[in-house]
Amino acid sequence: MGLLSVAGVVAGYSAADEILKGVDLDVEAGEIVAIIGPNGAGKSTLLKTVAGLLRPKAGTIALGGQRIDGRPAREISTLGLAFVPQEANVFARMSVAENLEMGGYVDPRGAKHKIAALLERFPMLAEKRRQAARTLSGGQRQILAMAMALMVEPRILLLDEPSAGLSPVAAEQLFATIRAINREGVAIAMVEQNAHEALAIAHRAFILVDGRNSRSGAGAALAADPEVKRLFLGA
Amino acid sequence: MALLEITGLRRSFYGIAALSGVDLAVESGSITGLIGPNGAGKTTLFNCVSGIVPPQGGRVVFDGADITGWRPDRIARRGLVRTFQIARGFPGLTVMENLLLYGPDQPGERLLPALCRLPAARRREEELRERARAIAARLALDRVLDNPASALSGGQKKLLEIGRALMTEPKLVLLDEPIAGVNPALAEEIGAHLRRLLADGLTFLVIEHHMDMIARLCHPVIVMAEGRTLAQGSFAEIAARGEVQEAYMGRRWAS
Amino acid sequence: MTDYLVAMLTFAALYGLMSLALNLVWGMAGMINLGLVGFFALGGYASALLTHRFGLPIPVGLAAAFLFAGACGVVVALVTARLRGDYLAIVTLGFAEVVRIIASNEIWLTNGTDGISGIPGPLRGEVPPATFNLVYLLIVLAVVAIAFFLLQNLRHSPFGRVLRAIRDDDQVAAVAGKWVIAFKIEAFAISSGMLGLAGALYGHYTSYIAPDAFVPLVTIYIVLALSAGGTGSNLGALCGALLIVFFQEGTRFIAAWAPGLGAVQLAALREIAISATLILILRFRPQGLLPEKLPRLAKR
Amino acid sequence: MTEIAQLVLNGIIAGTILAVPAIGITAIYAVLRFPNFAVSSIATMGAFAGYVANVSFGLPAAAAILVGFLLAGLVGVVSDEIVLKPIRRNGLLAAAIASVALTLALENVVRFFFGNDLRSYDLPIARDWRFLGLRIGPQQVENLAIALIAMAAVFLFLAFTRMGKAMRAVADNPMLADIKGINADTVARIVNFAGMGLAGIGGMLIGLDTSIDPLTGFRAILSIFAAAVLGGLGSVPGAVVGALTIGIAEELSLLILAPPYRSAVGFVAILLVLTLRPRGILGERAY
Repeated sequence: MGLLSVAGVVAGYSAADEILKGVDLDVEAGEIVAIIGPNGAGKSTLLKTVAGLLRPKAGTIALGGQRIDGRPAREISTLGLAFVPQEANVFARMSVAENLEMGGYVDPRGAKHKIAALLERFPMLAEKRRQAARTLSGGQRQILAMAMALMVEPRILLLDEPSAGLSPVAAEQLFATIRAINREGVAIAMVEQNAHEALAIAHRAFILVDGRNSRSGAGAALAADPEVKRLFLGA
Repeated sequence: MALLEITGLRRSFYGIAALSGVDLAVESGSITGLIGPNGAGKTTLFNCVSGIVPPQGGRVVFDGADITGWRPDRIARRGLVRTFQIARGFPGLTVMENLLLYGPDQPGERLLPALCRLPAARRREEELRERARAIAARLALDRVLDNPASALSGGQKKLLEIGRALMTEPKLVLLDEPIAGVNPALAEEIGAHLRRLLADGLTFLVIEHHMDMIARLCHPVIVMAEGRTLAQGSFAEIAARGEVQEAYMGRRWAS
Repeated sequence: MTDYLVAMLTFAALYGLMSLALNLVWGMAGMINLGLVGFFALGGYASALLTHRFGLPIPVGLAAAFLFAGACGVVVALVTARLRGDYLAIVTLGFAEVVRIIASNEIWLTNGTDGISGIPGPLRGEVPPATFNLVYLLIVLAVVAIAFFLLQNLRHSPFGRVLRAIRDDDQVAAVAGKWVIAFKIEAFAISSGMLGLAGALYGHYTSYIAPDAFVPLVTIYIVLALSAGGTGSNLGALCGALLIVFFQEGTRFIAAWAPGLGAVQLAALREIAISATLILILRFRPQGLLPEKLPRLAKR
Repeated sequence: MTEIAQLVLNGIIAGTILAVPAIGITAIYAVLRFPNFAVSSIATMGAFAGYVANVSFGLPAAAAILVGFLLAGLVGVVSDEIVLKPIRRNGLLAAAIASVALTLALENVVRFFFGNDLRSYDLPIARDWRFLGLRIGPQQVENLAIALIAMAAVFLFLAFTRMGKAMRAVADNPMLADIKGINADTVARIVNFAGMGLAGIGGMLIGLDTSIDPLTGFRAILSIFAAAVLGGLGSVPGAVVGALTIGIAEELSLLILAPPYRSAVGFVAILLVLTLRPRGILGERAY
């Protein structure tokens, strides 16, 4: 039994359309899993469904053996699963410190210590702790968004296209941070357009096509597969 | 004389400079790439050139006319049209109406001809409809013409943006990340469309973060950083320059 | 009974004219106008003053009402054209209140809260009242028919398409080469003019206008009519207006099953019923009874 | 000169009172993103609740105001829950329009029970204080103090309490707030309670100065929205600045305009600000 197991999930934004048509996904404790696939395959929808922002119409989602499908996002966020959306993932008009505080809203115990520890870990955030989050650059904002997610000491972090819109330099730094967080034992499931980098750091990867699982396997093996290369790596 | 010539363009928001003196030229018959880190001012540059945000200093000369500070509609009618990074448009209009809307010189858009259904307006409408059908066929949108634009997939919305731009019979198209969030197969297709349109005599200025696309499609490439143009040249030349690597590209593309 | 029906239909037609006007700005161009009654009042006073005080012919009064209210619409639109919907709601609501304050206080011009009485009507006094009412109904119906015909043309014209595009995203409409502000001002001006015309027709019909007739409740009626009929649809606007008048008359019968209530209380109950109906429609059928349809143009 | 000073003093007092409902409406806007016109009749309801507490039960004005706050807050929460919340799903403009209908319905509820007569609070008769040639009534001073206390409470709440920060978080980014475990429904209820409660206080403070009737709130609505728009809808400090500006401008307008035109001053102010500085004096949603 993995840490997160998703089985046969069907979901969509309205009664009529199904974006996910039966998707399986599993993440073991402590690993990095990349989810890649063409546009419209349902990658972001999958993360939103797992995080509880969308209600699955069928299938099961379990976190550490406990069913979480159909429960609202704010409940799921108390169970050790933290979701970082792709856009608008910080409170733009609140200060960096307040953002961290809101990151740990569900469990205010020891928040001061956790904030202090995170500010020590990310000196850039400490420097700007009183500044409004909207004054941060794109890369800094992603770091803040992840730091907010770490406030709940999650077992697993869901990242939706963390490198979208970042310059290659900023993306590189971001992936290094993701790896560092993972080395501390936090499992990571991330959706990425940037398949090169994602496969390079992922232990395993899932490929979604048109709302269904297409391939899965070790990140390096998939990266070397000629068909995957042709489809997703633009080679 | 370049088709688009920008000199010393400046714009700031709430005291923070987004553009601090941009100089840039787009030659007729090119696909010029515009790259740079986030916050370099690329989209602000598009906004200033297309008239959505008035610049606070500098000059924009397009096709021999000084268009600095013009209204966006006037600029569009002169032959400079842009797309948006996140596909925007008219969800409450059909795909066909989206295309027709961009058609220029429609007398039926004036009040009196509209009220009285003048024949001139109807004739023009028929011409535009013909043109819209041709463009839609070219972009594989002909099967969805009567669907509301809100029902299109992400990739189709990107294609519709390009299709609408073509309806204006433009001289220059500013594309803001035309393949962002698009799968590689469709990105390839969009690239092929642009090349064909280039052959038809169009000129493009393209913001893009995908280096593959920039490398294969764009010449020349302009690098922006911190509200200024940093370098210009072929992709290979740009990629070889130390300050560009430092500012933007990182190690992977330097090798 | 016939007299009653004729009167009801006349009011329904006046509401229909206002509802069509609202559909032009709100339904097509997406600009909310919560100050409808202000423009209605401007037209009412303009025509009443010109015909009653200066003895000008009624058609001149009607034309003046259209032009004056339309011109005021241009001014309001000039200020508000760049604003988002919620600000527009506030400004237009305020505009109507200011019109009412002026009408109540500039006694030299409007006779204040006493209002203006003895406004002439076509053939009034020359034919029996029943005939006058019938003739007037026909006049109003003719005006509504012309307005409906022209607005249908507009709705299906490229002009209407631009308005609907502006409703969706005015910045992209500008990039598409449309002078957005000009379109908004034109739509707002025509709509305001139509409201002014409705006000003038109202004054010549009842022969009396006063600030009391121009309360926000009238705006609510019209918004309710259009919401019920179908925002974006001209036919819906007319059907909605008819429904509202029937509904309004229906609520008069509250008195029958609630004896022992005073006049103030009965009036309060009616207004509560009407407000509640609008709320229910916005809640359960926001697209209205006859929703807007998209044109099918792909086939040649 | 003294006349102008007196008008400015009156304007400051009026503006401070105006700031209370303006903060309420701007806070509701910040969280729920639509102008809730129900504020006008809910302010009236607060004034009438205070009236019943004061006249029928003999409570002093300061205690009666608390009753006004609670009733207005309660009506605000319940009416939002039943009427406006479901309509917000159909669009924010639909909710704004529905709130106009709601305010009309609530105004008529007051009219149904109390009729159209003017009513006055039962207040101890006190003589005005004089200093430097200016006059000020003890009741005015009390009103000023109540308004200032209400404002201070709002600021402390937003800046330092967990719920206050959560409220700003929802105003800032509702989707993210949901992910972070902040219950947007709870926040909406609290902001409605507090915001409409403040409107109720405002209605009563306005009534304490003169008298009340079912249109008390409606007559103030232009000034209230003018204050909120002037400061930038959604910005709490902006609402205070806006309210003071409107209060002083309305009083000074008496130098050149007839008294009935006072409420038109707010309208003109809205037009001026929206033309010159569309985001309001302090910019939209500064807090």
